[in-house]
Amino acid sequence: MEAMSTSVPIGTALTAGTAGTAGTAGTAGTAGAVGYAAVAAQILVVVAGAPLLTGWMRQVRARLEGRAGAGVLQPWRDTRKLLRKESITPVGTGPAFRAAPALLVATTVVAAALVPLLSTDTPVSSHADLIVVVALIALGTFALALAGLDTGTAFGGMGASREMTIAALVEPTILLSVFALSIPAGTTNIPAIVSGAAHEPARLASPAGLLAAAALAVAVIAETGRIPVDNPSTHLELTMIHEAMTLEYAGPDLALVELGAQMRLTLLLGLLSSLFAPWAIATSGSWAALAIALVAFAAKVCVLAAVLAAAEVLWAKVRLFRVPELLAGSFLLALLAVAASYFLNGAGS
Amino acid sequence: MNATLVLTAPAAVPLLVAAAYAAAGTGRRRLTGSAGLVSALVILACGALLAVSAAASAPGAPIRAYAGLLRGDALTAWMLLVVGAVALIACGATPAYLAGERAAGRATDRTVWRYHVLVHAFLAAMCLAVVTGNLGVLWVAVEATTIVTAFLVGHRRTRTSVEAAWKYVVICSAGIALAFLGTVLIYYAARQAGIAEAWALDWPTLVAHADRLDPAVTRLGITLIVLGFGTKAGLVPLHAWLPDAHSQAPAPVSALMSGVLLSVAFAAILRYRVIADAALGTGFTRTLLAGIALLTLALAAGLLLAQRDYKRMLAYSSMEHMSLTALAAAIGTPLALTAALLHIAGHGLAKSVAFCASGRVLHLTGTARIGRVRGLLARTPVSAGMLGCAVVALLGFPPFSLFASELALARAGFLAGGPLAWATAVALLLVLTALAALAARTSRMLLGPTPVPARIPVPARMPAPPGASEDSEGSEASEGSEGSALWPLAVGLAACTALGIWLGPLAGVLHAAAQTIGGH
Amino acid sequence: MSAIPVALATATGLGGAGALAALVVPHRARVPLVGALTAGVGAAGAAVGVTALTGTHWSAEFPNVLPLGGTYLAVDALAGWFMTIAGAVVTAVAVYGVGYAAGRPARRPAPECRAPGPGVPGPGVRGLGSRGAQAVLPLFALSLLLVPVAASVSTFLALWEAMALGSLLLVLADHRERPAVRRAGVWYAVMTHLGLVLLLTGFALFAADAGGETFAALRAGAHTLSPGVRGLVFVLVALAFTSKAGAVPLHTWLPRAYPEAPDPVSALMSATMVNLGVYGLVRTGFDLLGGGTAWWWLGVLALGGLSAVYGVLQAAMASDLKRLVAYSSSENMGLVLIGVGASGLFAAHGDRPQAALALAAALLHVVNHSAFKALLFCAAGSVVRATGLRDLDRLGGLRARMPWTAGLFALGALGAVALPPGNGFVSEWLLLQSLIHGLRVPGVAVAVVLPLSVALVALSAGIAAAAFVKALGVGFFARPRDERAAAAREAPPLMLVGAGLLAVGVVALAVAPGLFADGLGRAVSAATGPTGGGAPRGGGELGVRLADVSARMSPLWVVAALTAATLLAAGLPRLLARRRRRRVHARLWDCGGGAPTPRMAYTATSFAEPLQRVFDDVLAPEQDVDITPVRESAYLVDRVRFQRSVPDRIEHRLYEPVLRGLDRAGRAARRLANGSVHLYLGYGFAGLVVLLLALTTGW
Amino acid sequence: MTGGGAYPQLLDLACGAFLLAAVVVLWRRELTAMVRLFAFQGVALAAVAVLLGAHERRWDLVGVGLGVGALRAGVLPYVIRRTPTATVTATGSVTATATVTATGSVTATATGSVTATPTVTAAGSDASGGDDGRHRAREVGEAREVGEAREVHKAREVQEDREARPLVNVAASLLTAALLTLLAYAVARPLTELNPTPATRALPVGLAVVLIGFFVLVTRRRAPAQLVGFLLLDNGITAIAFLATSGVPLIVELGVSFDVLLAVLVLQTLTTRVRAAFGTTDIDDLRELHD
Repeated sequence: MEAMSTSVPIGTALTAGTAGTAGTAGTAGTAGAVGYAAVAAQILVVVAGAPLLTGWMRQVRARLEGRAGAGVLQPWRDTRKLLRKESITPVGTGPAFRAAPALLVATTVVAAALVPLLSTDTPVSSHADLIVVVALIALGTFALALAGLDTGTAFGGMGASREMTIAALVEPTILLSVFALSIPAGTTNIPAIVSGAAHEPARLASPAGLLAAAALAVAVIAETGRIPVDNPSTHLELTMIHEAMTLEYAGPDLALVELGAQMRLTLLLGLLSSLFAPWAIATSGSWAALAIALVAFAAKVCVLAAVLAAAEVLWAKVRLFRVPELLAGSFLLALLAVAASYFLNGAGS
Repeated sequence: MNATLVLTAPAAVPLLVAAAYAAAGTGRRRLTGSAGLVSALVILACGALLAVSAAASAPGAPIRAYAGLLRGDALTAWMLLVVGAVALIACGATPAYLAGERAAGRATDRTVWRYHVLVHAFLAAMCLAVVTGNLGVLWVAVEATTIVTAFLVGHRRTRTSVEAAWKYVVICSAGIALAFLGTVLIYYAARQAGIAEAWALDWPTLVAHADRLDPAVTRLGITLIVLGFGTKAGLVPLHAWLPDAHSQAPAPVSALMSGVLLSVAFAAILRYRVIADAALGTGFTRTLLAGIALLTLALAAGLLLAQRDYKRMLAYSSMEHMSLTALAAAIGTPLALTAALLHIAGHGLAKSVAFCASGRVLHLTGTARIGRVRGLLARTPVSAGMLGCAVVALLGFPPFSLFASELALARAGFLAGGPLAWATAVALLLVLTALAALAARTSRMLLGPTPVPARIPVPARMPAPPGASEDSEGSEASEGSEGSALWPLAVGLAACTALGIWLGPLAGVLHAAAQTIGGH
Repeated sequence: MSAIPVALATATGLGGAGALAALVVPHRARVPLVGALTAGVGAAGAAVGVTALTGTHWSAEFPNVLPLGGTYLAVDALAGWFMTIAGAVVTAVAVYGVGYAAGRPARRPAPECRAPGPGVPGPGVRGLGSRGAQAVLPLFALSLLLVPVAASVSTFLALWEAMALGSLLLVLADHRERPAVRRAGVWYAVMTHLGLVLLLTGFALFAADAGGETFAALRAGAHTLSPGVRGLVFVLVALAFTSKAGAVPLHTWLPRAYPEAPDPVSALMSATMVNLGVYGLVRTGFDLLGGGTAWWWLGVLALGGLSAVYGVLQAAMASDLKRLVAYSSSENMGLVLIGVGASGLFAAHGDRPQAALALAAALLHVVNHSAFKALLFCAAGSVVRATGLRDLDRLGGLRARMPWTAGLFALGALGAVALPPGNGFVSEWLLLQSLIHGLRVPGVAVAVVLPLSVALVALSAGIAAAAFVKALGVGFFARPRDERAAAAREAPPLMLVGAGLLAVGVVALAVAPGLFADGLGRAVSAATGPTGGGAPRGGGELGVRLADVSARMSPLWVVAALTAATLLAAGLPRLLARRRRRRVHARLWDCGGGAPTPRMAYTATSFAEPLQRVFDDVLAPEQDVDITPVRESAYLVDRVRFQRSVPDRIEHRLYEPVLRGLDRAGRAARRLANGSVHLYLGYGFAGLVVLLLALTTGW
Repeated sequence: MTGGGAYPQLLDLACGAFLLAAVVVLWRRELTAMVRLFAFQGVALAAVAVLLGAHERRWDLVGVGLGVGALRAGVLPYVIRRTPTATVTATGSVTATATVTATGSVTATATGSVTATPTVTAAGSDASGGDDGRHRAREVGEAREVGEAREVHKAREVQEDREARPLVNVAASLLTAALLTLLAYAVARPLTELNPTPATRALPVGLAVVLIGFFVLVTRRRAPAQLVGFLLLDNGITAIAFLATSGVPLIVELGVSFDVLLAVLVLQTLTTRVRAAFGTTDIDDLRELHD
């Protein structure tokens, strides 16, 4: 069953840290210029595409709700406007407050570089560990929560508190999903998982794959702060979570925070699509494959986003203290996924 | 080396010192307290000489005097060393204690005179019990300790001390009478086994011919002896005198009683155990001693739990340690017996330090109630530190020797296997309970901020203004005058530590002593 | 070969000299001198450890030292691993301790603040700087280093108890400042002795059946034990060791002792002493008992998982800074135990390479935990020393007044939350890898336990993030909530240097864990034996080979990428912005109600409230609402008092009944000594009659 | 006396008297009677020893027997019987008491009733006899504080030589004694079997006296009564020593006797001290030391 059977001493796994620097090619080998281009494209498509995706979702929602909508480009316009404004530092905030937006964006960018959104054959694919990606995303949450507390206002603390609670509860689901996904692949390396799934589509249709997909979908919703966990468009203190943390941001900082949130959404939807719909992702270093992958990526993510937007129209936000129930459900799904993957896919193989 | 002299001196010299005190009277020519050190030093010296000879010669060749009436083997040497060391601590702490009693108006020239006479007579009786080879004389000596100490326990003539003395004498006399009955029965068995009258109470003879003793009679005799000497050793069922007497006796006497009287009595049991094991096999004494040890331990632990008086607390801790020694004797392997002897020494040293220090605490605070003593370490860092160290030693922490002996005891217990392993496990749990109680109570006394000077003000110390720095240096300096009173305690703790790390030349005599009573 | 004994002798000599110096040297010179000597002890110990990690073995015996037992010493790579950690931490903390105990605190709290009360600790300066505490400190450091060297039951237990005693005395150093210290000390003494009883029972049973008490004899005789005895030995020993490691259910000493100990002592205890619990477990379970059956390790795993989640939940609830950090030790040791348990489980199923990987993860987490935990306690200690406060609800705003300390704490917190680029992430990643890939080990138990373990690790990591966001965000960020916090001043340089040394270690572990791989490999193979037996590439330098695991993680790469991306993200908007302006300061959003005061800020308690509600059933908080109506009408409320506490539930349920029972027993036992001579003599009479009856009935 | 047939019967007679004395001690409550019985038992003991010595023609044993008899029938009863007040004067601590004694108890009671109410209560309750010991102790404690204690003590002397309220009633004690004797017979069987002679056949008697003595020691409230119990115990042991082995070696016997004498003296002195401190020799009042 194992896709890879190379024997790696743990010492090597650790020493890779000293030897491997950003530029060195990993084990995947053949990545040339196309590989670098793929990484750049991944980053670019996430950074540039994120506002568009948000715009697209808003547009879908607007249409479903019978409104005209502001257009797909509106988030871009907002971002541009905010970036041009002056930087404002609220009194009494410190370095954490100022550094958090950049860190949020940075974690997402690094994650975007790692996740095989377009290609599994990139210079960094050997570093693309699923746990690292999850942790990077959590790091962004961590930074933002600290920033929320740094303001010293009730809103900031409230948002941070709620956000960290949800983040803590999401964590088991995500890692169990990772576990479920890594069982057939024998690794937590995302490119390996993705290419394995692409070569063997039966994995995805298995109960394990479906359960893991469902679990991860809930986790993604929670991580990105979408309905029913959080409502990104509310500023009502009783309900807001993410927005409460970022209430004090203005100008370019706010632009970064919003961009970061949009990028996370894009990235996570992309990750979902890569994991569960790995078709058309470039597995070799050809320009054509990369182009196809780009188009396919856009299509997959747009479909997912549309589904999400549609769901948001139909659902209501649940109460904060009902969220754990939702997450417990997703945890159960993930656990079932692991069990299914172990018992159905040949125990002890 | 003159065997007679070495064997006679430990009992005779303290007796002479007692006589000298008695003769000197209470007048101007009275002897100072430090003259008491002579007894202790002589006992120590004789113990050392005996140890040298015991280590040099084979275990079977002890020295004798007066036709075997006095007899010195390695066990004698070890016990003499313990008695001497504890006596040194107690006698060293005596002058300061008596000065404190005088200052508190509880002692007069006459009581001091009587105190000295009786203490040295007490030492003489204990030494006699240790050096004699005749079991009858052993009994006489142990009974003599009761008589001599009766007035030491009741020296204060208050209601409580008279009560303690009465209980002490009545219970101990009854118990020791049982031991005499046991002795008589052993004598009977020996005579019937064909041992001549002159040798029928001679320990080595009995050991040599133990297999000829009638088992049924010996069993009855040994039971009575364990009950009887167990009384003096603080073992159930006739243990109840112990906390009362220890709490009412003067601190140095408590130290002597707890530190060595108990173990001298227990050494008698150890000697009889050899005979019993040879006559009856190991099962009988093993069951008897283990049962008594566990009951004593449970009782001590239970009564420590809700203890309110710190001298009684120390007394129950003595019971706890004696029961451990008894358990070691029940196990009876060479390792266990060595552990028992080391435990006797370690407990003697630590407990005497604890009692002497508690005497200082009593002088300082004027109460023996645990609940009324607070912040001792802040008030008198050195004295309280000594008490704390002694209690830590009693709790069985390294580097004190009690740790080594308890460790060896546990190992030996589990090595023995079967019911003894269970007994050891139960004992360890009970020791834990006792530790919890002791630790909680001692810490309550020692730790915490300096209390507001209550009834008895600490001399030369003004209550510090709030917030002002109150460095421990200051209080340490104010205690400088205590230094002379504290050296015995420091010596005791140092000895206990040294025994816990390295036995040095004592290793030989300790192992030889264990071999002496190891029998098989 | 001769380096180890020389260094050991040096450490011992320095330790003794330190104790002696503390007793004789006057106050002014005492603290620096003792600190220097203690640092020397640590350095020498670390030297021994490093030498051992290069593959050198050494052993010696001194049969006459320690009566009736003898002293047997041996150093191998496993011992070396723990000695290195302990030595390094001791060195750094000794430097920190000099700054801590020397001189006066930056600001002495007002007298009324010194009034005894749990939340208002005084400065620990008098305690740790005193003669007694200074004398114990080097000896305690020495015992920490020597415990792994012990090679016989007696030696081990003696050093183990010496360490316990040393830590106990140091915990009590501040007893004059706070009454809670005494209670903590008693708890600690009892719990540690309970551990000793368990250890003693276990080891003595083991030694009795194995026919010798040196570790060599135990190792040789382990296979002669019956499975039942082996299991019993393991259970007893494991309970004791996990107690020392701060794992539930015998953890109660930990959250009491750590907060009350002087801060350098907390650092030493949490960063080195708890490790020795893990050391003991690994040494006994793997080395001496030679593995064992699956249920042993399932038990360890369960304890680990429980500790991890329970510990971190309590940490998240704590509003006392040091208590929070202390409970985090419980959590991290739980993670380590998960690793150890998984390793044993794999080994029991015969998969040695997998076992080695899990053990490597556990050991790596041990060192990571030591580094960041010592750093956290040092930083927390600086805060406590500067403000006299431990209550997070009163702290705040320290990043402006104590920037270095805040930075150091942040670094430690980053390690503790197991997020990249912190050092904790490296080992947790390895741990997760070992668990995830452990599923190929056959067995239904494995299949059930591993996913749950992964979930528990994840949950604990998530809650740890919340806990440390709270500690950092509430304690150091925002604005001061108390005047003492507002008047804090930066810690003295020596304290910063000491903590800085630890920070260097944290960073090194975070970016270049590969530096430690060689030693780790040797330590692991010292524990599990030559692991390469079944693996294709056995006999290599590491001795550990893993098939099928192709996951990789390069911390350095992650750090570099993150740094670059952050710089880009921070810089690009500036370039993009058309008009470059200086930052403008503005008031906080106040809902139009005037400037928000520090009292409006979210407190630690309120921060933890959602989590507490989620885990209501586990934590069982106690609430007390007290409404006082106005006298005239029952409907008009005059005063509302609301009180909530989150007690340690295990303590509530497990310990209090025992304590109550003991108390009752004690009271009942008093009746046995009611003063009546008749009763006393009656005991004797009854005893005599019973024994005589027993004799006549043929016993 | 030396006749082969008469010897066992005489021995049995002496032993019977020996046991009888112990049982009667259980029965009688008056201290003087107890002491008298104890003396009688001493004589019986001496008779046993002398009989044994004569039988075995060991004149040293006869001498020892006579000495033991002198001690137990003469010296010890004398010591016990000596009025406690005299002892008090002798030790010189409570001289005041002695002077009051001369005036007699009636005077003392009168003084008490005039001076302070607590004294009256205490004295009154004493006269009625047999109220709760603890209660009395408390009263006495108060009286002492008033400074009138010694008078009260004197008033109580009327009651001092009786066991006012037995801890175990007479019937029960006698029954117990019977059971103890049975136990003694059972326990002593191996002793007799080891060397069946007329002497050893009487061993159970000695053992029974030991047990009865212990029982007396346990159950008697008055200090002198306890002392008698202890001496009974000791007599029993000595009897066993004679019967089983014709006495222990002389040096031991001397030591033992000396010790016993000293013990009795100590207990006697302590009795007076108890009386001085507590105003009674009721041991039940000695309950201040407890946990």
